[in-house]
Amino acid sequence: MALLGLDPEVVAAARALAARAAEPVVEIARAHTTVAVERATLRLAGITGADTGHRAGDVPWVNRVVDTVREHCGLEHGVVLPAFHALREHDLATLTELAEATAAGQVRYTVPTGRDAQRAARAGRVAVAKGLRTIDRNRAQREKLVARLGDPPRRPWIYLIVATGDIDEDVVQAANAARAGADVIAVIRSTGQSLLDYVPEGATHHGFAGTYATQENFRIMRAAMDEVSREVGRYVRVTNYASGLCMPEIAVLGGLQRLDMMLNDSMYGILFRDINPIRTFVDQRFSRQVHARAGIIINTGEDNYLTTADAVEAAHTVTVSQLLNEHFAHEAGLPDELLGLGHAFEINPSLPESFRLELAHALLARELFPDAPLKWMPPTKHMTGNVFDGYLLDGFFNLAGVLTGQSILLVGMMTEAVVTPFLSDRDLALRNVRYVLDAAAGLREDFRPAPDGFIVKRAHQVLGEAVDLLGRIVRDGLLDAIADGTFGLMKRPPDGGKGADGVVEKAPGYVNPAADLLDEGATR
Amino acid sequence: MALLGLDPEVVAAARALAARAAEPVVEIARAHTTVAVERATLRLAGITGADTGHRAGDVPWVNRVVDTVREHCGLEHGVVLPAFHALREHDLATLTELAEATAAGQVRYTVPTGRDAQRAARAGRVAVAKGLRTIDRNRAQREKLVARLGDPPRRPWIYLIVATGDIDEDVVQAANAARAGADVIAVIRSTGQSLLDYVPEGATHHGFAGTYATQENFRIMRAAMDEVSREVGRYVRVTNYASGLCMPEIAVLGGLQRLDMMLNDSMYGILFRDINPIRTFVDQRFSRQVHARAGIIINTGEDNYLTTADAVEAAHTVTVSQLLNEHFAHEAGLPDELLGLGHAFEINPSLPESFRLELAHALLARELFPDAPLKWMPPTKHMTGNVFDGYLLDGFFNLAGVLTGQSILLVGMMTEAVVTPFLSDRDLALRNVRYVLDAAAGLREDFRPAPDGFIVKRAHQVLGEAVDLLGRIVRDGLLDAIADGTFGLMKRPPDGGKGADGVVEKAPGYVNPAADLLDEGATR
Amino acid sequence: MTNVRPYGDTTGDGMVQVSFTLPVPPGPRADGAAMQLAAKMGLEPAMVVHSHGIGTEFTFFVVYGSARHIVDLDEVTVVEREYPLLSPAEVNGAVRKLLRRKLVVVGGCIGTDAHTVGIDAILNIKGFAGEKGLEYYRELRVLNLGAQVTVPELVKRARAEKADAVLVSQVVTQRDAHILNTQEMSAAFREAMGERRPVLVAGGPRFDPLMAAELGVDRVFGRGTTPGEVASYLVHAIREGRAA
Amino acid sequence: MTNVRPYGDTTGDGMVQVSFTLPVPPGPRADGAAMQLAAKMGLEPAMVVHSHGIGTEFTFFVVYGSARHIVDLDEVTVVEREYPLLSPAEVNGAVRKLLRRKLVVVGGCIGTDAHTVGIDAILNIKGFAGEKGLEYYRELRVLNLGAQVTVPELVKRARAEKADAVLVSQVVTQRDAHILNTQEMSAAFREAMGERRPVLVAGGPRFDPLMAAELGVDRVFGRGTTPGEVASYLVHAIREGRAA
Ligand code: B12
Ligand code: B12
Ligand SMILES: Cc1ncc(COP(=O)(O)O)c(C=O)c1O
Ligand SMILES: Cc1ncc(COP(=O)(O)O)c(C=O)c1O
Repeated sequence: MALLGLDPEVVAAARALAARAAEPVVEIARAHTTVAVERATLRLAGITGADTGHRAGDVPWVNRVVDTVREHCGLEHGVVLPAFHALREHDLATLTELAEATAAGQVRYTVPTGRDAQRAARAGRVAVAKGLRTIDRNRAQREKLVARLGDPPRRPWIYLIVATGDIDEDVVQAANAARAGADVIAVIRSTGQSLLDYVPEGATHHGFAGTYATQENFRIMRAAMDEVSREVGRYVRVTNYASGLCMPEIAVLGGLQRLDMMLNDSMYGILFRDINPIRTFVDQRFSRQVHARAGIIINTGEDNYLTTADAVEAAHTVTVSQLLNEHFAHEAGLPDELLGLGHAFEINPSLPESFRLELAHALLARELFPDAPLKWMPPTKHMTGNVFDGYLLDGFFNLAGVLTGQSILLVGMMTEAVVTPFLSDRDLALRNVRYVLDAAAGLREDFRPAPDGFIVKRAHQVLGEAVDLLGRIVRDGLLDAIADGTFGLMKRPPDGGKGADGVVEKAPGYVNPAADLLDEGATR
Repeated sequence: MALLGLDPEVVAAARALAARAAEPVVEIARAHTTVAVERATLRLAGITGADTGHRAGDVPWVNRVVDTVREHCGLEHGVVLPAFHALREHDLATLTELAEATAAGQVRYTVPTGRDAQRAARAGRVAVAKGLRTIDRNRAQREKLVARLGDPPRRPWIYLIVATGDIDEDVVQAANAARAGADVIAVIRSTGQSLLDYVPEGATHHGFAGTYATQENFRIMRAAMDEVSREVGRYVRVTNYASGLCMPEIAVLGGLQRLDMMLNDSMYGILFRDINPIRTFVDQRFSRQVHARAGIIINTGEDNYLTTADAVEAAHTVTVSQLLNEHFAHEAGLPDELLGLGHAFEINPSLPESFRLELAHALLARELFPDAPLKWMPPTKHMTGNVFDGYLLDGFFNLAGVLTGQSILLVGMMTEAVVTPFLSDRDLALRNVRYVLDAAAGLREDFRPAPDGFIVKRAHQVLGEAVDLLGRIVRDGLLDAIADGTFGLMKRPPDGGKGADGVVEKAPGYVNPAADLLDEGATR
Repeated sequence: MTNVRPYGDTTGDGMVQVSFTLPVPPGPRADGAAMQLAAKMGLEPAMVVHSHGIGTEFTFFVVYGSARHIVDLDEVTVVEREYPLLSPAEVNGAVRKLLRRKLVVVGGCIGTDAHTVGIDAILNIKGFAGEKGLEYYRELRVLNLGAQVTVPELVKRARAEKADAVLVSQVVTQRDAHILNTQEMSAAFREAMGERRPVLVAGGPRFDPLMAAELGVDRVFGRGTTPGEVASYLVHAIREGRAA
Repeated sequence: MTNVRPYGDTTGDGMVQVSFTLPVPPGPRADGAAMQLAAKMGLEPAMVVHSHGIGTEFTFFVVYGSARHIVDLDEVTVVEREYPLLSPAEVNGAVRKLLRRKLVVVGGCIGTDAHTVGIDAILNIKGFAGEKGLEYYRELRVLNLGAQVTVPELVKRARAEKADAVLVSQVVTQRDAHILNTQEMSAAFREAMGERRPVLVAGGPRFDPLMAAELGVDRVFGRGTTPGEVASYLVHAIREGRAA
């Protein structure tokens, strides 16, 4: 039931503006590839493992190959042509052998032409298709498990973070959290990982404020949660971050290890990790195509804006970003059901009527995106060391989630301002959620914002400001808007940021069977 | 705005039934006096102080006099006639001298007749009227202070408890509480006091789980809060208990020391202190007449039922008791504005929809008694040592208070299940209240229980059950209902309980100038 | 593992949360005072993660820190239940066998304590946590004297009823009321009846079961006690003649 | 009064609240373990007022108790502000007089820390708690390098810009990241520039100002720092040649 009385024409206008604002960026994304996209493609084609003999530490084989290809013949044509051409030329059985030979300096990459090119492309497609079929199987397997074990009994789904830095401790905490009622387990990443231009290998035990995202860690957590799922009689979802310089690769690894959701935002890396905007938009598009294929729900990062900008002043930037994220996602093939658009309860709690302002913002998101599994993020910025204040605020966050029908509730921790969560913080936080969800289960039926009242007016105002801002973005260009500090007050020029040198303009003969298979929805 | 759509006829029927149920008890109350009523009368006439030389500890002079009068000539005619007759006979200047002489065994009390009786009655009336004029002056003084300093800026008023057992520590805590936002300060009484058949004297420092209610303690607290009132720029109200075996006397002392509210229930003493029902009803009527004169808001004790009975099963007993308390109060001259009828947030928080059930009950009370300053009591029974759970529950209690427009909010403490409140508990509790009252200030405008929805149905059901129960009480008699455990599951037969021997049936020539002056509203 | 430390998010990290108020005006000096207290409590490192003034003379603190102490589980002293938990039928059977008459239980809240819900939960049929109270047991004769029973009254009734066991409840703890009242009670029974005194049981949410000796009673029950535990204990106590 | 104890509701009652988790299954034994820990922390008497299992292997506790320790206020060590708080105009005046050129400040978050809000609050015009940030001071030249600055990069920029002061922020503390990163930074400056190194300042919510020596920096600022305090300190540090 619509409570805000949003004008469908204004909503449609907002969407149209978002599409126009995004269009030039989509063009750029189509016209470029990146080292990460190419590595992701090779991962789909089956490369795994790392060069453990390297003096700078382990270097994944994909990085070895892609870097060498780039050095030898550039990436304008994609990595698949040179790589599969070399495979055949050197008569090697697997891409891993090719990588080893590459490391040993035995391979000289070239861009094949004519029949060689066709052959390489075909071989590449076969290999990549195999990877995609694994992803397809995982998707089917998820559906089967959900059918067998069941989805969480109610909305919102309870989303909990583990962040010990050690995958083994993470498993302990995740299992306890799931038993205590968590529906989604997120393993937070170590602080440094997003700026690494490679994905670490193996099980890891020494992250800072989070655990490294690796294929093996994904596998360990998914396996553990499969076991717990059976124990608790509902399918426990696992999530991680397809974000940072390796966004596309992590998307692939998530698909290969049956992750169920991934954080994936079109602008987060630009704004909060100072990653080059073009790099991000290219990577983002590819990763979302993979997510679409894998049936992975993406979680966007609008909540972050409200940690650097003010949640009231910048409320409309959240709406604008949601509309952009929606457009980029649709364009990459993601349906509404996989759009976990983000928003957050970050208004200064000492502001009069702060709770009603939160309700207005949360309801606006709900009514703008009725079919999207919105992800509702808890207070962080205004959490302090006063854990009692914080516990209460989290309770009201939970209540706002129930009253406005949010889909995925990231559980707030009373120690937000202090430490990454303790085992007991998580347990107490779940008790908080349970109390609110049980005690006020049907309260939504009694929540009827007064027509033309405070809440309705505020929601209309935010939507109006969002439309205005979208108009300006259409006029000046999204890249300029980002450069101007429109989002989260972070100013990021299009040519700045990390990973810019990993962007490559596609040549006319560019081949990427992964992109093709994803575009076509083909399995061979 | 009425949200529940209560049927005015059902409401009127409920009130009529309550009046019929109460009537026989009012008759009994009119036909009897008690030692406490007589002592209260003498206190109005000016007796203060205690016999400190007695071997059983300090005995207030009023007790000495009343006990001796009773011994010598009975109390059927009231204490005033014998006492003032003796005063004149012995040519004593003050009642205190009379008391001293009594203690020394020098006075022999008799019931005067004829002119002697008239003279004694007149002298008594003059003395008692003087006391009542002090009460009148206090009332005027309160009104002046409120006019000058102002009432609390908003509803609900914040009601905070201090309970150190030591009046000096109480003052420290009360002052801090008032500075932090408390509008009403309640000094909780020592556990034993309600069963003492005398009011202790002087400043006290050794109560258990509360501080003795004494005239001097009242004075100290009121003076301290007058000072704090000036400091914080609003009139801080002070409250205590007109309850227990000395209910009428404490009502007088409260009036004499300008207390602003008093706990005063028609059945609490019967049920929870096992005080004789007749004693309680007689004492209650007199004390309420005094409160009416003093402009003191009474607080009734329905919340207590829900600590021994289940808050859902027994919800209608709260409504019934509120209707009875209302009737008794009206009958004693208290207008709606002084009726702080009690109710509480005591539903088991693990019950599904517990919060909505609370809303239904709270809204029912609000709509049944639209002009009464309802007193909304926090969770106590289901508070545990888990102070985090408790802090959250208190937050939802506060929210229910805002959403249903309660008038006086007794602030819940996270340590409810642990200790009488710490300084920091009170401070944290006030932060909780402030957050909720600020953040959801106008949320009431958006709270519209669905017509025929869960909340509305529940409220109608409780009212219906209340009407049924009132019907049964009219049929069987209120005293029988109390004997049957109708309220709070406590079974109290009319002839049982403490203080029964303090009840005296009035003789035809009974004289009590206090009762007369109160009935007449006269000042001389 | 017999040695453990508090667990925050890693085995052995020792993390604990502490809050308290000091009678010191807020400011860096107050925070320093809180750090000193944390150190004395063995928290090292400790962080004062929050402080705010309560009025001008007090400061409230929240501190997180790593407790250096090690808990030796072998050294943990608990009152182990040294008797089996019996069903009502078993209790009745045992009483019949042992006494050949009903076992008489007298209970109440002593002193000025009027919190009857706890003792009622143990005695009344309604019971607690799904278990019926002692009144439900056919072979027990239960007398619940209710609230604010004086010690002399209690002794008198116990004697008159020939009580096998006396159960007292104490809920109010301010100024150690529960301890003083219970000690007064046990002393009175010793004085009045010496070795022939009934089994004495004290209960209430703030009692530590380890306190029996200090209180002069045979057994102490704390928060969350169920009637079945108490009934089973009574059978045991009667059987053993009388527990330590 | 130089000796104080925690205040619950009476002077000297020592009352504190503690919560923690032990890796012990719930039950009386766990409660006993919690009591043991409370005793070791100096809580006497203590009450385990709540416990519940987290899964089957852990138990969470809430404990209240009276801390036996006495806080000696004379022994409290705090970093006293040994310099006056200056207004922006005074800071500008002092810098002009002292240096006859702008004072150069280079700041950033080092390591993998990307929490810039804190350093921005100190440096950016917008400021914090109503005070403008250092960029607002006419006589300060501020270079905010933003997040995730590596130590070599920081040293290079500081040298290139002839920085008088280097301000680093550290917010993430898990596994002592903030301590290790700051130590690495100060060591690098000492190595690269010896005595001619700039004034080194570290800040972040979980730093204790007493840690300066341990971290190898001149000054440490904790939670709630305002830009004015930092500007005033910089004047002081420059004036004194260089602080300890
Ligand atoms: C209900 C209640 C009341 C009711 C009591 C009604 C009644 N007829 O019992 C009313 C409203 C009358 C009341 C009044 C007061 N109360 Co009161 N009350 C409570 C409350 C909310 C719940 C207690 C309860 O019923 N618990 C449920 C029962 C089942 O649990 P239990 O008592 O722990 O019993 C279990 C075990 O302990 C054990 N057990 C208990 N007794 C026994 C005995 C035996 C023999 C055995 C084997 C086992 C056993 O078995 C039981 C089942 O597991 C508590 C707060 C809280 N949430 O705990 C405050 C509380 C106990 N009350 C308190 C106070 C101070 C008062 C007053 C003194 C306040 C005042 N000054 O006016 C008054 C006066 C009471 C008096 N003279 O004693 C304080 C005590 C503080 C302290 N630690 O000293 C508390 C903790 C609230 C607070 N934080 O201030 N109260
Ligand atoms: C905002 C925020 C973010 C934003 C940061 C945006 C940005 N550009 O800064 C975003 C969303 C990006 C973010 C991300 C993460 N965050 Co973060 N984040 C916070 C949050 C909510 C608020 C911090 C803040 O802005 N405080 C406001 C400022 C003004 O206060 P301040 O930093 O204390 O600064 C003051 C003083 O300390 C001092 N000061 C600070 N620095 C300096 C420097 C100098 C020289 C001086 C003089 C003074 C000074 O002056 C300032 C003004 O008084 C905190 C939780 C909280 N409520 O504290 C978590 C928190 C800091 N984040 C945390 C974590 C773990 C992360 C992640 C690592 C999670 C993950 N794995 O994905 C990521 C990655 C970040 C990374 N690589 O570092 C943890 C750190 C845990 C720990 N103690 O180790 C916290 C505590 C949350 C938690 N409990 O888990 N985060
Ligand atoms: C969309 C999104 N991606 C990524 C991250 C954090 O990840 P990292 O710093 O590891 O990239 C966040 C923050 O929580 C986020 O919201
Ligand atoms: C109406 C009323 N009177 C009195 C009391 C308590 O007082 P006492 O036990 O001192 O009579 C209460 C309990 O809070 C109460 O609700």
